[in-house]
Amino acid sequence: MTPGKEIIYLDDAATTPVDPVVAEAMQRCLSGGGAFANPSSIHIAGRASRAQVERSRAQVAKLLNTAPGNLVFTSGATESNNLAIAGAARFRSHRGRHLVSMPTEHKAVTDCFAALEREGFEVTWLEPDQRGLLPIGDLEAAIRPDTQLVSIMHVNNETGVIQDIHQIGDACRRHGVLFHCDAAQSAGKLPIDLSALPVDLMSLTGHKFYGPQGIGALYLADRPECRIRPLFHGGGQERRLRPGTLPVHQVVGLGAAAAIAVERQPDDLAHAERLNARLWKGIRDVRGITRNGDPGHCFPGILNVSIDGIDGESLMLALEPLCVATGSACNSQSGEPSYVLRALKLTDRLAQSAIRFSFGRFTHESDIDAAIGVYTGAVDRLRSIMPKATA
Amino acid sequence: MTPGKEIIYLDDAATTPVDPVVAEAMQRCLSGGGAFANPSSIHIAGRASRAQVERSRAQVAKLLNTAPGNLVFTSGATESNNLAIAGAARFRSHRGRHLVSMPTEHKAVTDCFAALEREGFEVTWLEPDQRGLLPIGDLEAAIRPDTQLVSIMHVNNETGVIQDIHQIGDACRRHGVLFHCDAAQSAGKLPIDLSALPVDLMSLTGHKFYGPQGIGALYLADRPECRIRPLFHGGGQERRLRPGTLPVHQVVGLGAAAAIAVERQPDDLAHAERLNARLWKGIRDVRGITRNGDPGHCFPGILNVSIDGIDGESLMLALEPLCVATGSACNSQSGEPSYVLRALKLTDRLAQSAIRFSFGRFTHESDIDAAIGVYTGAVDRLRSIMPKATA
Amino acid sequence: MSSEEPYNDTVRRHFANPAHAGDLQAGYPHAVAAEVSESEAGLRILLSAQSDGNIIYRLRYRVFGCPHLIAAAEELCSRLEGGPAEGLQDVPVAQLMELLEVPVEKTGRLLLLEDAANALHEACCRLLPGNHAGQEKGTKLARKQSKD
Amino acid sequence: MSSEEPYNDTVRRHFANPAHAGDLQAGYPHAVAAEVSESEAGLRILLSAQSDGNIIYRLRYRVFGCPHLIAAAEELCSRLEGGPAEGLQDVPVAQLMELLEVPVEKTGRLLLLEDAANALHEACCRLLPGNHAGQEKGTKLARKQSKD
Ligand SMILES: Cc1ncc(COP(=O)(O)O)c(C=O)c1O
Ligand SMILES: Cc1ncc(COP(=O)(O)O)c(C=O)c1O
Repeated sequence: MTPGKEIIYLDDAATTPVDPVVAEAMQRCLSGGGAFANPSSIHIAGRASRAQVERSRAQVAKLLNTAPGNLVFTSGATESNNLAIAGAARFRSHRGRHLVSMPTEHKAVTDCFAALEREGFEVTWLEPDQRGLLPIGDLEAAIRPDTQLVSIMHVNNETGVIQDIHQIGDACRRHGVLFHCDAAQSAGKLPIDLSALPVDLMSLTGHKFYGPQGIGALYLADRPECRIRPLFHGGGQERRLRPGTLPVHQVVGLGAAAAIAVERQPDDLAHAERLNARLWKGIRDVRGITRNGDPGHCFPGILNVSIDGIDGESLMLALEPLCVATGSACNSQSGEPSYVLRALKLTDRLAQSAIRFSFGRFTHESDIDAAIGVYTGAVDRLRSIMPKATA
Repeated sequence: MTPGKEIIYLDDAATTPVDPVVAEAMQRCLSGGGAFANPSSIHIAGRASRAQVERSRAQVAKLLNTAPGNLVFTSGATESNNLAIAGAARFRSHRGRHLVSMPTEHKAVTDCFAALEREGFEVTWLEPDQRGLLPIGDLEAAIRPDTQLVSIMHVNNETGVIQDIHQIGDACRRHGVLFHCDAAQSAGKLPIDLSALPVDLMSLTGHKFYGPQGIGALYLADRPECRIRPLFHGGGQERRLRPGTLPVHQVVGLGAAAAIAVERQPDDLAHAERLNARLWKGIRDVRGITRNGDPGHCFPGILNVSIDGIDGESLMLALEPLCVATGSACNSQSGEPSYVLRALKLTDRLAQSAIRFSFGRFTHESDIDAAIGVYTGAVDRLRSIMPKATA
Repeated sequence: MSSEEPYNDTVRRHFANPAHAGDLQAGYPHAVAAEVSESEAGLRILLSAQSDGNIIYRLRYRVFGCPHLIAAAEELCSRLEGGPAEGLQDVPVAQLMELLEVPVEKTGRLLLLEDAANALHEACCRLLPGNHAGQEKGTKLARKQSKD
Repeated sequence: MSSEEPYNDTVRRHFANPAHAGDLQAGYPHAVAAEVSESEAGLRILLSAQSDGNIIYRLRYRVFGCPHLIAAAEELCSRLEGGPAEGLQDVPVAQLMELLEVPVEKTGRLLLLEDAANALHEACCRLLPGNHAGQEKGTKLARKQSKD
């Protein structure tokens, strides 16, 4: 880190800081006398670890209002998405090989589908409307007799656009098609009631809601249809769907994060709304700025803006020590304009200037104010370097 | 945990306690101001995380005497084994579909091969000799023109038997076949020099050498042959071989564990030898006891013994609060006699009575002495309950 | 108690304090015994009693087997000791399974205990006045082998 | 500096303090300018100088582009200002790439800067006594469009 510069962290959509209560629960596992034993061991220490694991499973289940037995721990949403999508597609391949998704999904979904295409599956990619939403009629039209699975995310990681997963799930149920939902950006942040939602498979990851990185879960509805093939094999852990020694401190961290989210989710959301309004108020008068994603359908923890005639890469450097994302954190090393923004009909030129501000429980209003200052200052400074006609 | 009983933990082969220095390094990441950002983010905080990740990679590389670029982080040895074996087999399937392994491998290997058999690969299972070792002539005889991969573990998790991986690797190189080695039980505990070893792929996991659970690595030799298919997709992390947000605290913990192992490995090994001798001295006179695995070819951190005419399950309960394993921790919930021990020609009756004591850096001689007392006492007590002629 | 605990408190108590473990063979007057075994898991159960054929004055077991089986034998012996010999004919298998939370896959083990008790009952009956056998020798041993 | 840092210290210094950013257009005597652009990434470079055709008294740039390109323009201007106009013909592209650790995939951007400098050189030449153009108007703007 550049010494002497205090960072301003507004990149919660890439990863959130770990809640201190979560960190403490994890530390208890890791330190002498904690639950460190292998939860598969049948001795006393192993059973103590197992009890912690099952307590955490119940905590995550409570967050989603489902039964603990419907959850399988994974290493994160990338793995959960792949396990759900490839797992269901391969398990059901003898019935049909048609799948449906959107190009605006996270790479962990689109790349998984791309790999399935190479395996001989056929994928229909549905485009969002200009607001970023899936037109439900397009979905119904895309479903065929051989369609097996639809995968649509809950909250988009770049724009914050919220899909109507209840409506999508209803359509899938009507057509007898499985519905997987990548809820990496919404779990723990928006209310999710799996007892009421027609969702068959749902992915989540700890590090997007103040839990640890490297641990996530896959929800599988308790329906005979929701059977999947594992991605890998060995040991009998997690109903054989996800073998490997369960990392107790990680699972405990995820459980603690879920327990906190159960309590704090409404307040966190209200807080995000206030921060979002404050940030937009502070930057909306910047010449040429536009907001990406329909504010009426967006998760307020994300604010994505573009400015016509600003180079995105230079903007990122000029913003230091403000930590924000250009496009998705997961794309950020590729340097290509975001597919998600292009799907919203932004020009490449606008898309490449996009900045995603994201924030949450641990963001202070002073962080927002500082970010406003840094952002408007950076835009001014870059404009002073650019040829006049461009800006 | 049963209150009032102080556990005696002799189950390091299932999972080791986390070294306090490792726990502290992890805690620094998890707490305010630590490296918590997404290492894929290009902002300052992301780059600080990335620097930590690469530092850890260099630490693990140093432990194995290889280049950091040859290592890919995974969620543990189960995943590393599957990534190596299924990844190489699938990548090379157009050249041939014959694979070679042993039934005494860990389930993460045997189950992976079993899944590949269902995919149409053919696996030759080589039996060990009575000492648990792979007869090298059998390996050479098994390799065919269409053989693509041989997978043999370094140290067996139940008996501690050490295979001669140098000799095995030489044979594989001679025949132009890839060699994968599951080093989950040896990495950080026995010297491993990948610059000198003819190994193409090697799996390791943090929680077997005082690092965290849920993080491991796969080594891929820098040879054109060592190309593999990923198990899942999304994001470009880890050379696209293992996508998903890198869990910084976990990677840092693995790196710290590796750095400590570089320093302490010889002392740890000498310590294990002393403990092993002490334990065997204390129990060798128990009537009917036999040692499983040739002591001349075993890792001293594991001592596996059987007693003719003792019920293994009752023994486990009688041993409380001593934490040891019956067979592999990973099999311990199945209740079946260990395949590894049966391959050593033990009768089912002997195999089911087997107890694996395993210990290491944090085991005190007083733990060993306490274990001797508990073990001999438990055997006596069970014998007093059993019909006389049995024992 | 977490569902992860393989043994409930009753099993643990009996296993820790197997008060009726032992046998009443050679040297005990009016002693009878019955032994059953199962070869696959190597289970063995030896029940022995001091009885006049009507009342079981003392009842002991020896078991080679798992904690559930040991606890079941202990529970059975403590229940039947001092009671009528017919008790041996009526082993409350289902009740024991419930009390001790025996996993269903171990049902066969409790049925083996039932076999042993039944065999012991037969041996007891032979102690009745009409049945002269077993009066001379201290112990009669009924043997049975099962495969279940 | 870790290999993870996208910009080295020189790039950061120039970016933070772009001393030669600006232009010398309308109003400046003896000013010439050249602009090049590339449509794919939307890059634009405008170089302007005060010169008598032999010496570049002042040299300024405006850039729409990434930090490497801005730093390269800054470095170039600070090197050539006060020197002979021929310097514009000899942009040390390889040296700049090395000094600023420009990723190879950005080579085209530095070649665009070279184009701009060459175009500016031509404009400067027109300021020489033999070349009457450019004496009356304050600025001559050479435009070039590239696609690389
Ligand atoms: C929508 C979405 N899905 C999946 C992922 C992948 O999650 P993870 O990094 O935990 O694998 C992310 C974030 O990285 C995300 O934002
Ligand atoms: C030899 C061996 N291989 C693989 C594994 C699996 O490692 P992990 O639990 O980290 O996935 C283990 C231990 O569990 C092991 O002992």
